[in-house]
Amino acid sequence: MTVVGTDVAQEPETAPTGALLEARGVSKVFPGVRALSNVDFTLRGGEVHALVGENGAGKSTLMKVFAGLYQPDGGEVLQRGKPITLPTPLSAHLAGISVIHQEFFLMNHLTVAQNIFIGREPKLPGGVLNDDAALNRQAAELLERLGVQIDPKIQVGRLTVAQQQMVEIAKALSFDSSVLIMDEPTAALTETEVQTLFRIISGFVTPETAVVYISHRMEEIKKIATRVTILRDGELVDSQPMDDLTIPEIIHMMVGRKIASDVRPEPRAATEPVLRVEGLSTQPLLKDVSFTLERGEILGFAGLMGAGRTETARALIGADPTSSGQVTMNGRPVRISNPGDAVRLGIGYLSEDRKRYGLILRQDVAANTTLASITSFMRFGLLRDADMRTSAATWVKTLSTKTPSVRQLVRNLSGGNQQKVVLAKWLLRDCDILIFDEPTRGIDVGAKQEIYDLLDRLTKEEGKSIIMISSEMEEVLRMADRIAVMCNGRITGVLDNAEATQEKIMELATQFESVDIERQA
Amino acid sequence: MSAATPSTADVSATRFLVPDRYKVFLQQGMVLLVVIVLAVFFTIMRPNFASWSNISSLLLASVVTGVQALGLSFVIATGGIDLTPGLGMAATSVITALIISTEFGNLPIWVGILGGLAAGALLGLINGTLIAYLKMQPMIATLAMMMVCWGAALVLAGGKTVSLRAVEGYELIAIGQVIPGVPNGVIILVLLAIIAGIVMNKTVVGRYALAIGSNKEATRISGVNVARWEVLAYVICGIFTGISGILMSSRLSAAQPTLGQGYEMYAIAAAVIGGTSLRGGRASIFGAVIGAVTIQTIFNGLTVMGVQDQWQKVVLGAVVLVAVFVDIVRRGGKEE
Amino acid sequence: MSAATPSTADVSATRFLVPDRYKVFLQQGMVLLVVIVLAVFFTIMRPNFASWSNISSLLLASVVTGVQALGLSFVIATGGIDLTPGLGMAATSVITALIISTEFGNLPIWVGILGGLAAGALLGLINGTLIAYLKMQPMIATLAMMMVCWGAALVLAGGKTVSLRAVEGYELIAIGQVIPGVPNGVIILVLLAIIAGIVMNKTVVGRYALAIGSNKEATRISGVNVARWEVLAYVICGIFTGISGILMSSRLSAAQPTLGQGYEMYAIAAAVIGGTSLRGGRASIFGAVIGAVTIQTIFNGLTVMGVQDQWQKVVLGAVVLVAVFVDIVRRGGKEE
Amino acid sequence: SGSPTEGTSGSSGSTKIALIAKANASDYWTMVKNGAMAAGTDLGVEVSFNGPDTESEGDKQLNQLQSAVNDKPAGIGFAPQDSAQDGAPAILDQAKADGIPVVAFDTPLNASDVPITTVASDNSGIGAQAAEELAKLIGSTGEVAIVAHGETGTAAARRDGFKTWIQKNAPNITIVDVQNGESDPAKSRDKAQGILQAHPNLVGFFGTDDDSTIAIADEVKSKGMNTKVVGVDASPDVLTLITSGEIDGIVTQNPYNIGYKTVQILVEASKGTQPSSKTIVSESVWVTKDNMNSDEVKKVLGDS
Ligand SMILES: Nc1ncnc2c1ncn2[C@@H]1O[C@H](COP(=O)(O)OP(=O)(O)OP(=O)(O)O)[C@@H](O)[C@H]1O
Ligand SMILES: Nc1ncnc2c1ncn2[C@@H]1O[C@H](COP(=O)(O)OP(=O)(O)OP(=O)(O)O)[C@@H](O)[C@H]1O
Ligand SMILES: [Mg+2]
Ligand SMILES: [Mg+2]
Repeated sequence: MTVVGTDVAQEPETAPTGALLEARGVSKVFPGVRALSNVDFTLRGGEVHALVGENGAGKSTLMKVFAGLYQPDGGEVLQRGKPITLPTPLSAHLAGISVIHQEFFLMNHLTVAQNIFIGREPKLPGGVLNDDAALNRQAAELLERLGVQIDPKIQVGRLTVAQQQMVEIAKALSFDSSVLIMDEPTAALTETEVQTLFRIISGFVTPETAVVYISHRMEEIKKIATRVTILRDGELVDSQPMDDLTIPEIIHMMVGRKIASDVRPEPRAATEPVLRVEGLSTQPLLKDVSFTLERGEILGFAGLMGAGRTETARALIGADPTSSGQVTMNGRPVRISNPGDAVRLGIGYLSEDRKRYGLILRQDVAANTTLASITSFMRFGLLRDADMRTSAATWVKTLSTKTPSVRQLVRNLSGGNQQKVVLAKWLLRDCDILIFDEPTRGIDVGAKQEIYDLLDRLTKEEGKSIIMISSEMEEVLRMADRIAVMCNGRITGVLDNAEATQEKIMELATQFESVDIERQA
Repeated sequence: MSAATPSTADVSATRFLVPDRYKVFLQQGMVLLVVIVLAVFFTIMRPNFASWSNISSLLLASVVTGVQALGLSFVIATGGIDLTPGLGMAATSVITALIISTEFGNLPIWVGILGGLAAGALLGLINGTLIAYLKMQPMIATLAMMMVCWGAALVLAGGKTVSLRAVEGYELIAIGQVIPGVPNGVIILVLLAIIAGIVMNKTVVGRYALAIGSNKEATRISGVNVARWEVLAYVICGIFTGISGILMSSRLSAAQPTLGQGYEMYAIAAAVIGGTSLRGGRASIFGAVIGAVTIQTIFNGLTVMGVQDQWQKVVLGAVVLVAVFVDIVRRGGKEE
Repeated sequence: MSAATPSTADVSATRFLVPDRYKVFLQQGMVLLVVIVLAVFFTIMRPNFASWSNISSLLLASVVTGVQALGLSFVIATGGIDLTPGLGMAATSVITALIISTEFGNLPIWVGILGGLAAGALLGLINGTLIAYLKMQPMIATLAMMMVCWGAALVLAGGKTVSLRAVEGYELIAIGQVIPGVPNGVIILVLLAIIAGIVMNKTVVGRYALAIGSNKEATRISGVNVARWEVLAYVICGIFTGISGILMSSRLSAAQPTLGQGYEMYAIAAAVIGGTSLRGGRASIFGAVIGAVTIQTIFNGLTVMGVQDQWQKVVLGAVVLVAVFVDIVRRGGKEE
Repeated sequence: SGSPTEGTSGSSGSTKIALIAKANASDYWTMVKNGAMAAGTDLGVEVSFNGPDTESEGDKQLNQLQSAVNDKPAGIGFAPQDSAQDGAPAILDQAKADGIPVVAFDTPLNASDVPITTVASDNSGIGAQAAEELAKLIGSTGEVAIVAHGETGTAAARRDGFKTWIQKNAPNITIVDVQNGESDPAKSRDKAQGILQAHPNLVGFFGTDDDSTIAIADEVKSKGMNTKVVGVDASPDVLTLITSGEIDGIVTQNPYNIGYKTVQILVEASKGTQPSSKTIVSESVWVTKDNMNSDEVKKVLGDS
């Protein structure tokens, strides 16, 4: 393909030492997938370098080459002009490269301090015994410097996802690295934490250091990055100073087409409620959550991280025990005590954490797609595998899932395509009520648009009702007919799309923020 | 497409050279090859080895381990483990024996068979309940139940062997020959393997067991009543334990309350040699049978060669290691 | 940032109502309580139970299982399992015995001790290499090695017991009394527990073992040479196996090549009763010792009461179940 | 066991006799126990009988022995497991110090002079006796084999007694294989089968206990061979197979008598009467189809 713009590798080197980190003609092949082909990438001192591309474009793969996790099949990696090899993660650390991976790599049973300094424990005189006092002190200092309030002695498994992400960031910064690579660091963060992160990034960058920043959130990139490199299908499209490109241009290069933004759903007439939830409470978070969902409606759930949206969904489908609450479907009260009940009643839940709650990574696309509807493929008690594969293939086509076949193991798909498999599972089950929890988390702009179209089609044409939980406000405003806003386990308001603005949502989402509720036992 | 380079670095995203759905067959092929090589070797050393009478007794000797390995496959598929097949067999065989023994129950054989199966199912139900509902770790729950079975067998039998010589026809279950030259026990094993294969691969029982073993939470969220299907896997395993008890006591014409200690290890080894992963999510019914036959081929061949018992254990240990290792190498050094 | 709220839904990201660093102590407290209740019960039934001579022999009887459970804690912390302590003990004790026996090596006792420890370390090294480098599943690799040990012990000893009666002073290692009334074996167990506690909690050995058991990938990505530390955990376990062999042969003044079968189960039970999670990432050294003492209290108390061995097994099984269950209930129905 | 009799400690006050056997289960030990209990009833003492579940748990047996000593009964009978052999003397020294008489039964305890006597069969002699009888049955020529029920202890003694007798007295008999059936009837069958397979000309086969003898007989029958089968120890199934001719004969000990005698000697010793000799050999008897119904044999078999 033709490479648009200047070829970065040909550019004269400005710093005498050469680029901080450079990939030249790097290729990486996985069975059936060419993840990177002949990619050049140059990171200079002082940059915040955004790396963008659709799901499966090869961003994470390139970074894993820098992290010493993957060995390239072709090409070389250079540091300050000299070729280097990175056979292990340790060698990357030693080369001054720190990586915050897309997936968390934390030891849940160890404390925050132990996690941050694993492999570099301070020792008591004699060099045999650990100096845990010093360890905790150093960790406390580091977290303090970053403006993060986490007790270094607490077990990481007890932290929220956002806190865990901050621990990852602290750990990466605790190395005296010159290169900091962040693979979608904000996917689990709220606005305030994103601000903290940006402050940390600005403080980190000096002429001798640089950051690689991967994200699907364009506003963030516009705000923080000084340079942007775009990948598509494992190939380099372009690399430019941020100021020379507009977001639509970047998106265009990522997907090769234009994407509309700033749309709002058409106002719709009220219909009969299919689901009514009253006084749903759980120990210890949810308090008296009540709402209704109308047929053919998309009900958005907005709120900050930890507001209780996921917990509402999980309590509703019976995945977690509730302390009180009444659910009515189509006017009849129903009892949902486990997810099986929910599925039977036609409620499907797409978890925000698809790897843990959505997919069977070790099984193939067909098995995952049919998991919730397996009994409909039975004849005389026996399953018909051919039928299962056929209908899975239909959904692969409908959702344009990128997979070589329905027999591909799901773990070999990229994040966005995995999301589509979960979606296919519930669409095949033909649920009337679908709960989408962060349906576009980690999904690129192109795929997002497809999912939006799909949600519209499901409600408008098929009369399905959708609860859409999302942390991206534009997305909620773009899709939801009504928006329920949560804060600290309560619904603080329900807005009609027409009256909703980002400001109003934010106001409701922070309504209880001043009240400091200590929920520790 | 160029060949993939297995990177030793990557673990979470595992990829293989062989499409995954053929892997299990490959493992079985490998094991079958090992059995054949062993058999050829033994035959060269002692031509007697290849006589039909020896092969049929070798197969008969594999039956108990084979049956237990079949049941275990379901539990292992869910990512669990069951240590009760060995001493559970002791307990269920004693129960069967007490029911039919002329000295005690003196009831018809079929009542004893039902009793043994029911006892096995009950054992599995307890195991499954402890694990699926009371959330105990499978290894520790079944370890405890193993001790309970052990004690129970001894208590029930009064510490003595229950003789079944006087129960006419009981020994025919295992050693009779409906097909001349083939002991019934072998035929029963084959039939059970077919049934287990269908249940594992063609019904929701197996499908759910494998799903649970791969990702229990995702399976639950998909509306599957995970606990119930998990219990069922243990119940199936328990029933197979009961069957193994019937076959064992039929073969010996007696039920011995201490006989079975350590047998679970052979059953686990058989399942693993045959390609079932202890991590769950994968199972091979055919492999379990082949695994049991492999173990018995080693024991029998070495006995025929006059090799002493202690060396036989060393050889079996080495064969298990080699089988697992070859499998790992073939998959490109991957853990799973 | 607001405080974390424990959600009952979550499984892998574990949060509890009790601060984590106290949880292990709670489990141990619970077990200690069980031991005390049992002891009071036994004393009421048979005042003899509380005599010092009985208690000291009870403690001496816990030593072998206690030592093995200490070593196992390191392996279990990494999320692995080791089935070789039982028959590995048989093999290493035979090696020690052959070295010092007047009939064979006739070398000084300390040479035999070193030989036993070296044999244990070698066993651990093999186990660890199979698991960490050749990527075998711990259960199957150590199952195979268990059989190898079994055979090796029999082969080495020529199938016979190696008597050490003639080796002067050897029995003092376990049953001598440097502190009057307290057998040396008990003192050795206490010292080993202190050392193991320091290694587990105060050195990187334990820290990395727990990290590996908690999340191996994450530990690796943090730059820790996971395989090497994993091997070390198995080597430590092997050394403790060697120590248990020395203590056992000293106590018996003999090494018996088949003695040890099933002992790994007691060691695993002891570790688990004491609060070590078989899922890895958590270990309790103190708990391992308490677990071993609990098991022996049950056996001893029931023996003193004249209860037959078979019932003792049932009771032990039940106690393990109750201990684990109480622990689970206290944690609010969580699996781990 | 009976209810605990709490009372003054020390041998003089207690009327309790504690027997620690090699195992508490199996037909053989049950017969020993029956004999011991009968003696208890006859002599008016309380007898407790304990032992591990299997015969290869030496340290457990030591724990039981230790408990018995701590309990200070009027007398202790002890049948040492092989692996408990060398650990027991230290514990028995304590019994001696407390003035508790000790009798070894079934198996002698090496390396301790605490037991005042040993009531046992001569296992090596039993092996030799079986060899002699088998030699007679096969005309002192041909191939024979052994399935032993273990590698140590009684199994080894009988196995070696058999071997030694053949080597010394029957030059035309070759022992072609010796395998260990591990006291596991299924494994014993597999071993017997393998041996018969490898040696189709086998004329004689020896099993060192009841399980291995039954296993041999079953395999010989299923192969349709006419190998002569001899063994040791009577159990109901063994007797059935003797009747049906599948087992040609066995050497049996007198377990009932061993149990009875042990208790009897202990009771006498607690009253101050020492036994006449350091070893009391319990007679063993060759049982065949022809003599099994004779009164003499019936008495030994403990048949009522
Ligand atoms: N371990 C693997 N095995 C097989 N294929 C893989 C593996 N890792 C990545 N791939 C494939 O390589 C391609 C690039 O994946 P990569 O994770 O780099 O994408 P990405 O740009 O990070 O996407 P996303 O935005 O969804 O995270 C994808 O098609 C993916 O399916
Ligand atoms: N899996 C979990 N691990 C840790 N904490 C959790 C988990 N689930 C819920 N919580 C806690 O419960 C609270 C509500 O979380 P919930 O996930 O319901 O919020 P949310 O509004 O869906 O936010 P988000 O999904 O963006 O995190 C949070 O404070 C969080 O700490
Ligand atoms: Mg990525
Ligand atoms: Mg959420």
